[in-house]
Amino acid sequence: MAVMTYLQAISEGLRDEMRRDERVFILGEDVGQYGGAFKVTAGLQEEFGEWRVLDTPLSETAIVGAATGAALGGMRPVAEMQFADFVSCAWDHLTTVSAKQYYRMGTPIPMVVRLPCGGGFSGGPFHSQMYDGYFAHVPGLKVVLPATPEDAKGMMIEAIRDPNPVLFFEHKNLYRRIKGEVPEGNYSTPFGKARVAREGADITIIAWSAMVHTATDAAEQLAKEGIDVEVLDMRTISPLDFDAIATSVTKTSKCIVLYEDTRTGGFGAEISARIMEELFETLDGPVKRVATLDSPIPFSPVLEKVVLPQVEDVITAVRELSAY
Amino acid sequence: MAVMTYLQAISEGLRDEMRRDERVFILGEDVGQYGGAFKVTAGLQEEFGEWRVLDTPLSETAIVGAATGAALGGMRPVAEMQFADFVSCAWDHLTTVSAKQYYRMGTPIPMVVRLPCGGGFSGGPFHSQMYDGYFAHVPGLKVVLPATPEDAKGMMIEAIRDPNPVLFFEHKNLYRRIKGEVPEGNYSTPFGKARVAREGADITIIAWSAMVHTATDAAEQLAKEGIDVEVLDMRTISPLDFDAIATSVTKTSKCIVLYEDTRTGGFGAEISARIMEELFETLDGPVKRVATLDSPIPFSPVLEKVVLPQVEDVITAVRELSAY
Amino acid sequence: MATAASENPKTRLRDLGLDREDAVQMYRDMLVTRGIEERGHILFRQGKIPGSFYTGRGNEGAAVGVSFASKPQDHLGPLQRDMGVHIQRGLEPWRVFAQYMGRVGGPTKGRDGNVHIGDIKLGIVGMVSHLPAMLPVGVGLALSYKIKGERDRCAFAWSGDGASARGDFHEGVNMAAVRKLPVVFIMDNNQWAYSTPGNLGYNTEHPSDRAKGYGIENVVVDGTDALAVYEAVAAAREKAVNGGGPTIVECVTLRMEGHAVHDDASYVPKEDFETWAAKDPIERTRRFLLDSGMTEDEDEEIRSGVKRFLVEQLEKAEASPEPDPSTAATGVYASPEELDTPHH
Amino acid sequence: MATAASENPKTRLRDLGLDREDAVQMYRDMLVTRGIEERGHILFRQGKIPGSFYTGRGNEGAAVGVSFASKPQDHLGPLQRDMGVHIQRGLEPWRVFAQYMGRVGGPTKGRDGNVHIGDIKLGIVGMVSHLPAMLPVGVGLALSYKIKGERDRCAFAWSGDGASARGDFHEGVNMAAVRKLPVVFIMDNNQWAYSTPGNLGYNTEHPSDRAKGYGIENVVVDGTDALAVYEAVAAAREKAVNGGGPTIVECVTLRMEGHAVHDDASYVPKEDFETWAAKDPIERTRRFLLDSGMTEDEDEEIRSGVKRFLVEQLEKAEASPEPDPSTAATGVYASPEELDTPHH
Ligand SMILES: Cc1ncc(C[n+]2csc(CCOP(=O)(O)OP(=O)(O)O)c2C)c(N)n1
Ligand SMILES: Cc1ncc(C[n+]2csc(CCOP(=O)(O)OP(=O)(O)O)c2C)c(N)n1
Ligand SMILES: [Mg+2]
Ligand SMILES: [Mg+2]
Repeated sequence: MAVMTYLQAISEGLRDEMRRDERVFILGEDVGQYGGAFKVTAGLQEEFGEWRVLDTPLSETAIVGAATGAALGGMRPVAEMQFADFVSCAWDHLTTVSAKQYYRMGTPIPMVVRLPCGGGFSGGPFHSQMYDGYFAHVPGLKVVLPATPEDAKGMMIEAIRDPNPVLFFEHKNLYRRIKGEVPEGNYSTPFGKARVAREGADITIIAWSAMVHTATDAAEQLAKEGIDVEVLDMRTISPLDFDAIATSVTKTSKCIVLYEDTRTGGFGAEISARIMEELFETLDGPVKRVATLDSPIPFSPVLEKVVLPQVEDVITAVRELSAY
Repeated sequence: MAVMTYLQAISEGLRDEMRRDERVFILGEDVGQYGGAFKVTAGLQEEFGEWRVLDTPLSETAIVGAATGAALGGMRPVAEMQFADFVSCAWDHLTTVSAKQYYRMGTPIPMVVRLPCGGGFSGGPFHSQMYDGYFAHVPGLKVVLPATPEDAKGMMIEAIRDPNPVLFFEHKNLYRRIKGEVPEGNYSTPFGKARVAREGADITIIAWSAMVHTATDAAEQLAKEGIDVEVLDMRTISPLDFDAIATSVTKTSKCIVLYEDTRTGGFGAEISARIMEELFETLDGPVKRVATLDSPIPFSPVLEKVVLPQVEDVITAVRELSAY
Repeated sequence: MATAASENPKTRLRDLGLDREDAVQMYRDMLVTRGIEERGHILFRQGKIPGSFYTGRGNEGAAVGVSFASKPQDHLGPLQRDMGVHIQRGLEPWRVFAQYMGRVGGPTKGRDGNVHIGDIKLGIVGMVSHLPAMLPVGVGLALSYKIKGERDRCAFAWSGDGASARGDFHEGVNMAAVRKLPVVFIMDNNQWAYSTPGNLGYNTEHPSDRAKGYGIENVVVDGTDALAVYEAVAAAREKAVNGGGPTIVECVTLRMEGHAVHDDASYVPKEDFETWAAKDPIERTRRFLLDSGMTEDEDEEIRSGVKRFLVEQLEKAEASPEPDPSTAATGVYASPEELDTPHH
Repeated sequence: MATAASENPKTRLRDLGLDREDAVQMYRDMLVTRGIEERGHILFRQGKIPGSFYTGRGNEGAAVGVSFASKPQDHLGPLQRDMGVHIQRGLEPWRVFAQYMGRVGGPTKGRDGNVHIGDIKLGIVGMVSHLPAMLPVGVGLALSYKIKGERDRCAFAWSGDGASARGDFHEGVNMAAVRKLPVVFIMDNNQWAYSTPGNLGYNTEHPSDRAKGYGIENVVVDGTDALAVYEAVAAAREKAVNGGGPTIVECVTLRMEGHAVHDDASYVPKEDFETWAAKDPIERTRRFLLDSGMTEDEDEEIRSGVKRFLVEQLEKAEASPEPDPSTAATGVYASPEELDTPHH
């Protein structure tokens, strides 16, 4: 198996699937000759031409609306938002048209929207947001967030093949930082199946996207204190693998939900509420949440660090819960 | 005190505040001569003229963007979305500009967006939605949802005076159905203060907007079975009066969150998660949720009834929790 | 406004490459369209239609005329005044009635209502309420033809005069113009957007003059003249599929009823209704056909045929069951097999 | 493109109602603007600027020229290439440096970064990233003047050539056109939207030709000529405040650096950089001033004065503290008292 970055794995997933299936095409701002703001699509226009790697005007609504139309026309569009934050400009189309068309009209909308997301590098209020909680609240959309290179490739391929609109969250802070082994060839990673990122007996941390790494970093440190943390990488939150949560929480009886989206109303709340409803009796303490504070994401590194969840915040929460 | 409908109370709140403060103006589609799709602004253009009750082009983004600008220019805009559902077309402006401008720039944005919301009359997927859960997840926005005529007027006045963007959810199914006494004159109902809609000792139902009435209807029936339900009308979910929740749940030790927004990821999940975190030890059973099923809202009355929370659903949930 | 090349009925049809049967077919489709909506009104008053009720009275000629210029392989995204498109494309009226009443026989099986009709097998996308959100979708369909190299396939994307003020219109039309996509934009200019008159919605003479900002052409046509509409749209389609880029074809009519059933349209000047009633598209086509040789008897036969047909269709619709409540929240996500069903 | 009425330096200034001091002030503002951004580059390379870094090299003349045509009571919504606007309106450079470095002295106190600068006391709204979201906000400001009956107040709302493809542009410009609001739309046409050239963003000769779709005028002006920009904008402002409705003033320049610091702009033809370097707005203004009587010594004094000034300002910025971490998530909601503070 080749070792590659998270970013390279996404590119490879795209390239492989475009080679395999000529209905797959990419559209977005600066995705062509320039290869995208993060160079995820670099080289693809050379290989597949100007129409299958299409530079659009600065028009998020038209990008998503056209992707929906092209999906209806039998294509397999992959739309790029230059930053996940800009998906707010296509919010209406995704939630109104793409998400509901199958329920209403019976026509599947196989499309992918790529969303470079997340903070940690002074992107400020408009280049740092997670948007997963909003979309996981919309029936008809799938929300997937790989944390590793292997999953990044496999889930990209799965996303393209999925008959529904899939929001593919790629964490910018993983792009070049995270490397790992990636299987050759054209495999796909099924949605709705969590992965045990680290086995442990004492406390479960439920996480996804970059927070999986924050959780495992915390777990390594906590191991030295004798606290054995299990880290569950949800991989997708819509669909949600609640069985995996149940299995882990039944084992550990204590649980923390760690998410990078804004705390209040973020998807961690949903997970906590589900655990409340379905696993109340197995709990030896309240489910705690560690998440981004309820404010925009500030630019200054000093402020940003306070607002986004840090390894230390997780450690503190685990210690508290452990002592409960 | 005069008895009036929920709708009349909103109109009166608008009119009173426009008389008191000439900076207040209304903008939206068909709000002028026509008086708005639901006639909430009927008669106001006659009294205040074409510019203070401004008919706009069909342009939700420009309506909300212009409201933000007018607020910066010292006005007190009240923007109407013809149906709450269409706020998806202004999602970007509300979440990107209106919500974050004060945090970033220190300039308050005193504006109100009126959102005729909710289902129950075969409005179908695009004229029935609640949007409260989405917005309560956005730092910088306030989300308020009166359930009674008295609150409708007082909260409208409060919303106009609030120095922040306030999303004012008016439930269409309350407009003409719900009547009540409304104080004369210019009073305001503070945000972040829940109201005990019905006192009870056994189980707390937390609700807001139209669901308050669903809850009290259920409570009346359950009283006959000897189950004494307390109904808490949150009135606003951002800010959230968690103290009121704590007081009630500490008393009853059992709790149901009832909300009309889509179940998964709706704001009821947040409330359940907060109760988990802060009131875990007072609970004698898991917090249950009764909410709209995870699908678009169907048009057919037969289907819609299944998808939206009904009095019977609440009764069933209370009975179950009561037996826990 | 563009006027028809020839005023002589027979040469006019010939010039358009149509025969009398085509014109009769258009006439019949317009009659069916109006018949459906008139019966809809009755059903609504009978309490058989839940929710609200919208019609396109006055726009039957434009809708049918546009649709007649489409080819079977095309996709169309008609809106709330365009029932004629569905009918012309072959939607059986009973399915419209069933849709109105929320029955399983409707194209959305009771999941959506009223004019929110789509049947991809007929090439129709299925509008959402949010206007004009279907326009960028049409652009995406055109893009799919372009990428696949389908040379004689065209998308038709609608907007009203009012909805053309929305961002979706701008982004969609601009993208199509930049990429010269095979799409024709139809603008239903019925002079009102709910209660809002044109001059509060746009600042040009014609709403389709927005075209000038995209470097594309617009054509303004009398929307009560189905043949003129057909002609303009057929030409725009021809241009579009030959790489000439999109055109906005504006069909000028008057919305002859309220915005929806609850609206008495008292804000529309009475004289306007009178003026436009005199240009009724159906009567206009009828007279054209009489001038080109149809007898009054033939006309009577067509009309009564349509009536009988609609009575049967309505019966069929009323026999269509209510949806099964247990399916209410199912079918939110498609499963992979559904992708392999042969699409339109 | 519109050209200046007179080529003789002195009569040109007189024709514009300006004196030499005004021109010197513009020159100085342009020098300060470029000086700030050049130092920003160095600070970035020194690791003192977190995140990314954007400049407006080549656009200094347009930014300062527009701003010079505004009046103190006006509001402006400049974007990422318009540092000159902030400077011309009186923002002290140290506050820009502090903003770059995320210090409390910056207009956003470290909460936002780089070009996201606003100070309502100077009439500047404070851009968001999402383009061109500030445009409808400018329209709302103009609406507030109109409702209040403020007769000599005008809003200035910006868009790039690329961002004009977005719905916000359409909805905002259309609403302003329909209501003839006192707003001037500035279009920074620097020929690129990130890596995307104009012909993939719009389908007209000039991006401001979008004006034709709104029934308003556009003026295309050489954005390297600050005085020409001033002239066009002053006229547009005059028209706007007198009820003549909005104008789009397009300032044509070339973005002389990459989209942001990480972008080497290798997709821009070298020759273009050479051509436009020869039209450098600062050099152009310098030559104009020399032609109108400024001596080389005076010039030297101005330039070295600006340099010294910026060195001081930078020191002041570096002395500005990091924000207090405990304030990170405070100040999300305004309190009522803040509304009563006298606004701009
Ligand atoms: C985005 C959006 N906002 C508001 C509405 C409510 N609404 C439905 S139809 C309509 C008027 C549309 O006018 P026009 O585009 O001219 O079409 P017409 O109804 O006249 O055919 C309005 C405001 C909507 N459907 N979508
Ligand atoms: C809605 C939105 N989408 C994408 C971006 C990312 N982005 C920042 S600047 C830019 C190019 C803007 O081009 P133009 O409007 O011509 O302004 P310029 O940068 O050339 O001054 C892009 C795509 C953005 N800021 N906002
Ligand atoms: Mg209309
Ligand atoms: Mg540009």
